[in-house]
Amino acid sequence: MQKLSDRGINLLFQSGAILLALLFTTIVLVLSDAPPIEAYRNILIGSFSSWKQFSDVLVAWVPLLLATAGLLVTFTAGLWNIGIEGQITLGAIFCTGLLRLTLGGDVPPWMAISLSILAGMIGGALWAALAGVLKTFGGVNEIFGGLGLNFVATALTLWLIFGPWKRPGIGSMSGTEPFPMELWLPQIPGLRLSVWSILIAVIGIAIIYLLLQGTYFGLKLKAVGKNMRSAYILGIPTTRYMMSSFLICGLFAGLAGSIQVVAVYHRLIPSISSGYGYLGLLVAMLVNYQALWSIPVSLFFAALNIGSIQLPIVLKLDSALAGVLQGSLVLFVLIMQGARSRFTKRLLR
Amino acid sequence: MTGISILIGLAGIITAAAPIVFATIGETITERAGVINLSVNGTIILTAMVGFATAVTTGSTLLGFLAGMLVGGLVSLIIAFSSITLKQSQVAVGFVLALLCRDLAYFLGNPFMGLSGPRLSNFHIPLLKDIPLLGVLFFRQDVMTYLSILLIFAAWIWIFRTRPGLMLQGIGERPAAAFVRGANVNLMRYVYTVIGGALVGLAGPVYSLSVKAGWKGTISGLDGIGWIALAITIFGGWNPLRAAFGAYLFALLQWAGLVLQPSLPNIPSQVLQVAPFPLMILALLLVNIGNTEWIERTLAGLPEDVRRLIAKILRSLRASPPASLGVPFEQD
Amino acid sequence: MKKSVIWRLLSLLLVAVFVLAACTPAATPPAEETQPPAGEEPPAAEGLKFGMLLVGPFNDHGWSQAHYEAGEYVEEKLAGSEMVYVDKVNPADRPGTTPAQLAESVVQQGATIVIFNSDDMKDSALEFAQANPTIPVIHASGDSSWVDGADFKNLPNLINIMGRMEYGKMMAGCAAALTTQTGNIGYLGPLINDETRRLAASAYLGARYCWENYLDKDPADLGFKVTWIGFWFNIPGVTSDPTQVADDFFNSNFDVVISGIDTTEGLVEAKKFAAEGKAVWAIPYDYIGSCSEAPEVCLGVPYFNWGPAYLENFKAIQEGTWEAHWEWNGPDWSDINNPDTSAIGFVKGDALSDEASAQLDQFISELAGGLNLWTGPINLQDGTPYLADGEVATDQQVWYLPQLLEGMEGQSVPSE
Amino acid sequence: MEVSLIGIHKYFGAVHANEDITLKIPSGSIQGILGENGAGKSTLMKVLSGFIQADKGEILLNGKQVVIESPSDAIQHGIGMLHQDPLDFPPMKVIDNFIIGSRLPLFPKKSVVYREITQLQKQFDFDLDLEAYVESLTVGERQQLEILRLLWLGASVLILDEPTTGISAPQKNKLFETLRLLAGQGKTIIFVSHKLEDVEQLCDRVAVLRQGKLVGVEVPPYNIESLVTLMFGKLVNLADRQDTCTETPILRVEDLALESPRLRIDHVNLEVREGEVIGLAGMEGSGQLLFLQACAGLVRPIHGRILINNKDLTGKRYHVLMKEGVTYLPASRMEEGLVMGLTLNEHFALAGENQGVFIDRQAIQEVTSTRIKEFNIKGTPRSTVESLSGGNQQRALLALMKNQHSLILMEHPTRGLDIESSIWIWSKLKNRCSSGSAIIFISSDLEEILHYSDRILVFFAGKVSPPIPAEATHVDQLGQLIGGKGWDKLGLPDLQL
Repeated sequence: MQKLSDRGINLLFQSGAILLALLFTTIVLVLSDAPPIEAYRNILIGSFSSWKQFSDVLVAWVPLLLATAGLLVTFTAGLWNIGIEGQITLGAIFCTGLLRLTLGGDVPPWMAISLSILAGMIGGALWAALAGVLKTFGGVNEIFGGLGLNFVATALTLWLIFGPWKRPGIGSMSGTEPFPMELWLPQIPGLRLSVWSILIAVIGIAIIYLLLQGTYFGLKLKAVGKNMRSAYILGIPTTRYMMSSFLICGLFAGLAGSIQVVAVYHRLIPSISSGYGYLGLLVAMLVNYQALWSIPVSLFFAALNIGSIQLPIVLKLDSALAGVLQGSLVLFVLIMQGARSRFTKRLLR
Repeated sequence: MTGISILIGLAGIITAAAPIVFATIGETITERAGVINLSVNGTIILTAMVGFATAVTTGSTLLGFLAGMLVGGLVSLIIAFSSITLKQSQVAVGFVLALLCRDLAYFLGNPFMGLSGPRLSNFHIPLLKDIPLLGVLFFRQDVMTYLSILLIFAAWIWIFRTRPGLMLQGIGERPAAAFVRGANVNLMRYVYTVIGGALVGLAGPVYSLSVKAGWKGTISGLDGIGWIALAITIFGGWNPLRAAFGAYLFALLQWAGLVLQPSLPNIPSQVLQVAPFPLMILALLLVNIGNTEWIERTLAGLPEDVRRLIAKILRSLRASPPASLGVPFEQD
Repeated sequence: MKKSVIWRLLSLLLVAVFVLAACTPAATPPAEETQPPAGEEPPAAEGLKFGMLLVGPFNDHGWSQAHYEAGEYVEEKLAGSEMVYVDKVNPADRPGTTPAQLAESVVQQGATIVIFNSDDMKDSALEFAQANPTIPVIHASGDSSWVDGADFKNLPNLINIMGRMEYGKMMAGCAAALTTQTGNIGYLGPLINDETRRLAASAYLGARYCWENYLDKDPADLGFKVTWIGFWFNIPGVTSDPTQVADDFFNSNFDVVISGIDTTEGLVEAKKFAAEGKAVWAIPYDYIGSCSEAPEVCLGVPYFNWGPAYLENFKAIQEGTWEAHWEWNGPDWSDINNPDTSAIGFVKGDALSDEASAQLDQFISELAGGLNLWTGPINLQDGTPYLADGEVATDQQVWYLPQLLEGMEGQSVPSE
Repeated sequence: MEVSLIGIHKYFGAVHANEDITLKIPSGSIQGILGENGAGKSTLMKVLSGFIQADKGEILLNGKQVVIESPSDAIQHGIGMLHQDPLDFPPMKVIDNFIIGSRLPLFPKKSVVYREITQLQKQFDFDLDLEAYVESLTVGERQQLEILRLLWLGASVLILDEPTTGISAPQKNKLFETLRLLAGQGKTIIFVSHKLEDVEQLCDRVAVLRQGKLVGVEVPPYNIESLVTLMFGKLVNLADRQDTCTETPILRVEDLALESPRLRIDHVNLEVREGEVIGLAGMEGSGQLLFLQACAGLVRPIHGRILINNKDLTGKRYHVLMKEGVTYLPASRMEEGLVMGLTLNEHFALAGENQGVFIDRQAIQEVTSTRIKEFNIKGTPRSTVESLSGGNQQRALLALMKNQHSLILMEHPTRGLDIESSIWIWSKLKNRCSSGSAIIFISSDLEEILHYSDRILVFFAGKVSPPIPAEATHVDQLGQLIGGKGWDKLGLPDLQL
């Protein structure tokens, strides 16, 4: 009985959080003289009304899920890897770099693509390793080290696009010269979606799920995240584990960046990371660091991003609304979590 | 460049850094009380919009600044409530707010895009403005810049020279000891979080009504400044003077980047613009590395004199955060 | 374990809430049923829906707003026409989307023509045009449909439209030269590429001409400095701050700033300096209404007027006479500010003196009379001769200008 | 001031921490409060000092009922409390510690504070440097600081919670002298302790608490046996000494030198044999922890060698030493021993040997269940460690030790445990010794050290005594050495050199 009512209370608070987030967003909409129901309806239509649109949601979902998957590892190790944006960017840079090398050579396309994805993963991991070294050997908080590295990564992208990798004749925000079709991850005809990238995402999250749930590595990482000193005394090489978590997250971030290059933009563009790193942090927080739940939640977030495009088209509204909804959802879930534990504590007394 | 134009350029740095000064001092005060407000980036964008919108609607810059402080205070109140009362992670809540406030600003700020609004004009302080060098540098600025300079010293005096300021240090350092000495720790944390948040909230209107006058939505050139301000707070070692130095150094590097552009034709401008970040990381590295275990171990293996010398250097660089930063206080 | 049950229920609830929201106005049938899928022949409607993809906010008082208002112009002039637009079409503001994908969205809303308004959308415009051969695609800026261009892509349904802003910039340069008291003009540049180089160079040519011919001064005494911020607008920590750049110009003896970027910092800062009693001026860019933020220091604005070109193309499309071509439209020299005929224009600002105004008019009429400032001798910044004495630049030579010109200060080429 | 507590009740969840306690403390006297850990002493004192509020009951000062809602209320009423771990601000200056919480104006005049404190110092013959940073003071000095501060704020009732832990014998004498002086001036002193000798030496009256209840009040001359019976409900006897020492050396420390920011130790030599127990005595911060951590590889020596099983492991890290059979059991269980949020199952999985890639949950469950039984832990394999009581946490920590350890390093193995738990734990440890393990442990309880060690190292301000056989010494000598007296009689290593 106790358990059941516990769940009931939990459910009550969680649905309360969602309702509050909806209420908040609705108020924001009303404040700007917009019809709330219409707005929500259009977001839904924009993401789920046709297979084509849903495939666009999936295109956005893949890198978001990969970023989230990586972040679950660093979160487990108690690290706030805010530098993931830069890690995605470096992944894209390395991926682009390798693809450029294969241009005009005799490398078969499948090999070029695989190699470039691998290179991207390495690039992401290297950038994460930098944040990791700063954290574990330099004592620099990963939030600040990561933020700084994000800026450096952005600058690096711009420099490459306007400098060494500029398109013949011009240098512009549109990025580097697009790669020929052979170097794209094969797409489903008529859609921008690639079965391969879906496969990569699903395998990726499955690996993370297994890693965190079933292995000694995952358990040790959890111990490091919860209490580094105790973990060390229990015999876990904490430095190595923290570095590993950075590296794994970097691999996944780099993978997300590679997907952005080989499956979405087919070139390096200035904001290649598309904010997926920050959004992934929100998803990871919302799912309370449980790998499997990040699948539907990241899908929902991707749908909000894609569906909100309808807002300017149909209702002349700014699509920043999607961000408002995403942010308020996480905020209210956090607040309600706190409210719930306060509430149950009071009940106990 | 002539001497006078360098001087004027430097004066411009003091203006350009003013909003960052407000934000870092605000954050320093909040963190001194043991609370991290990670929402700075979103708060600055939101308050820049709100401040501008208010000023445009009412025609009063003063109201614009007050509106910014109000919104900044409200945002930090959410952080205070969820972290102090509800015991949720400050970092998580702050980060969410950083994103939420930014999008909220873009969504709600649409009607005010590109409007021509009031702007704070410079106010030359009579007599003082004619002091050679200093006059140009310090006394031909606008009111908010003067306030930003005053705030640096006021914050420093408050934290290090007044009784409540010492208590503030205590609250962030060892809340239990502060409690025994009569402090209502959680109330004080609320107060300082909101005061700090209001100061951060002032940074927004200082941009939109003075330094980067106007509101242009996503192209206002504000996204990112809050993260920079946060990094400067850490760089400043929770000391207003050092934090202000960081803010000025940052603005100086930005300025140097564009002044040097013609003389360094082979260095892309992005590289110069990004220079402050590696520098900041380096600075963070220097202040923190003395606290790491491997340095202690390595030092132990070195000959006596070398060891003492390095240890001394590292100690002089070290800046330790308030011991209870981010740790909730529970009175049993 | 307990947690996951909660989350399962929670997500169910989420879905329920959204389905509810979706179903509430059940009277409206889902949108896609009424719309033809992309690629198919649109139904014969008397009106015409055109899609517009704007790189920036539609109300940015700059480049994007100029396009947006051109769309409104078409709506007004072409009976039954309707614009469907998406603004902020850039990966930073719309993560995870490509302009091609957004173009599909506007087509889904019924648009039968799509306008891509930025150079940055080049690849997407090509991709979209290729994938949707029955939809006419207009790409504002770019050279893909220029048969004699360096980057010709032979696509039957894609055209590029660009205004000959070189003239606008020359007028801006001239107004600046006629006004400057210090003889130093600052040019606030975005990033360095062919387009931005030729525009900055045109401004310089205009300035030098008026300086030399109307003021009888030595071109060597004219200072013209370009400072690039590194992007079309300010991104903290990545680009230089245009506010700082403008301030720096005004502080170091430059009294006129010509803007080449999307935002109006040059003007805004001039207003501030003027309020302190300094004699400074600024010239914004892109949008006819740009002076409104600070008319008292505005010498005028060279602007794009996209409306007539759009209108003409739409009409041709409706009549079925439209085919691929390349447009680089100059001003209507009989009236450069005629909203129905002139592709670019220059409106004078309140701050332009009567004398300068008269001289500027004279300059404009000289241009109208055939004066071509892109005539040799012109040397590149490093001294290499570009145009021999009397040699007139071809369109290609202007379009693909490799460096700034001799006499201009500032970076020419992004480093390799 | 006369303090009366009437019918005090305090609950923590289901625990009845104070049950109907009524106690009257006359003005100008030193009242002892005696009891085992967990008897409810601290709770009662926290109620009196405003740290927490009683659920029921009244507090009377000089016969007038008062409501004390916070520590600052308490000090307003003249009640000040000295906490076991002085609640001060280590990174700040002594003078600032006085100013914080005072009623001085916004901009305090430091000269005034100086004058007043200096005067007060003279009265008690204290000598604190007001410009020094608190972190550079000894625990005794920090107590002095707190006493001065409370008196300066006008306290007329002083509560001292276990003040003799971690201070030297002379410091203790000095403290007692001060307390008697204060009582003589009419102040009321409440002295909380679980040490019989302290109470016996100092207090005018003693109230004994057991399991939340006041079980008796005694006056001098005290009958120690009856006090012990009151405290524990029965007489407790320690187990007999066991000698498990062999001749095979495990650890050899040669001419070791260690350094921390505040301390330096030189020329430590020690050889530990299988089955041997070495006790490290000294007041907190005298270098014993540094030494223990160096033996564990947690701190790198600046000179000398550490050999384990005849292997030179100088400068190697803890994890390397662990492989050689060294284990380290820290004092703060939840901070550096166990992982909050993880279950016992997960702990045993982490500590277990033969780990593959995937966790075999079944096998782990079995191991955990066995260990839970073996170590008498009150909890299930799925219990999180923070849900266990302190004693059970300590047992769990011991249960996590692998079987074939040759060297066990421990900080305060029985701190915070009741006598019976301590005895049980030591019997387990002694079993390990008979199977060949050696133990080095730190304790502030001299009786524990004397009773269980074979040899003892005494630390005083970085000085280290040669190993003293436990039979050859006694509490008094150890107490003196800890306080820095009698070292000349030992023949110190640096004198030998």
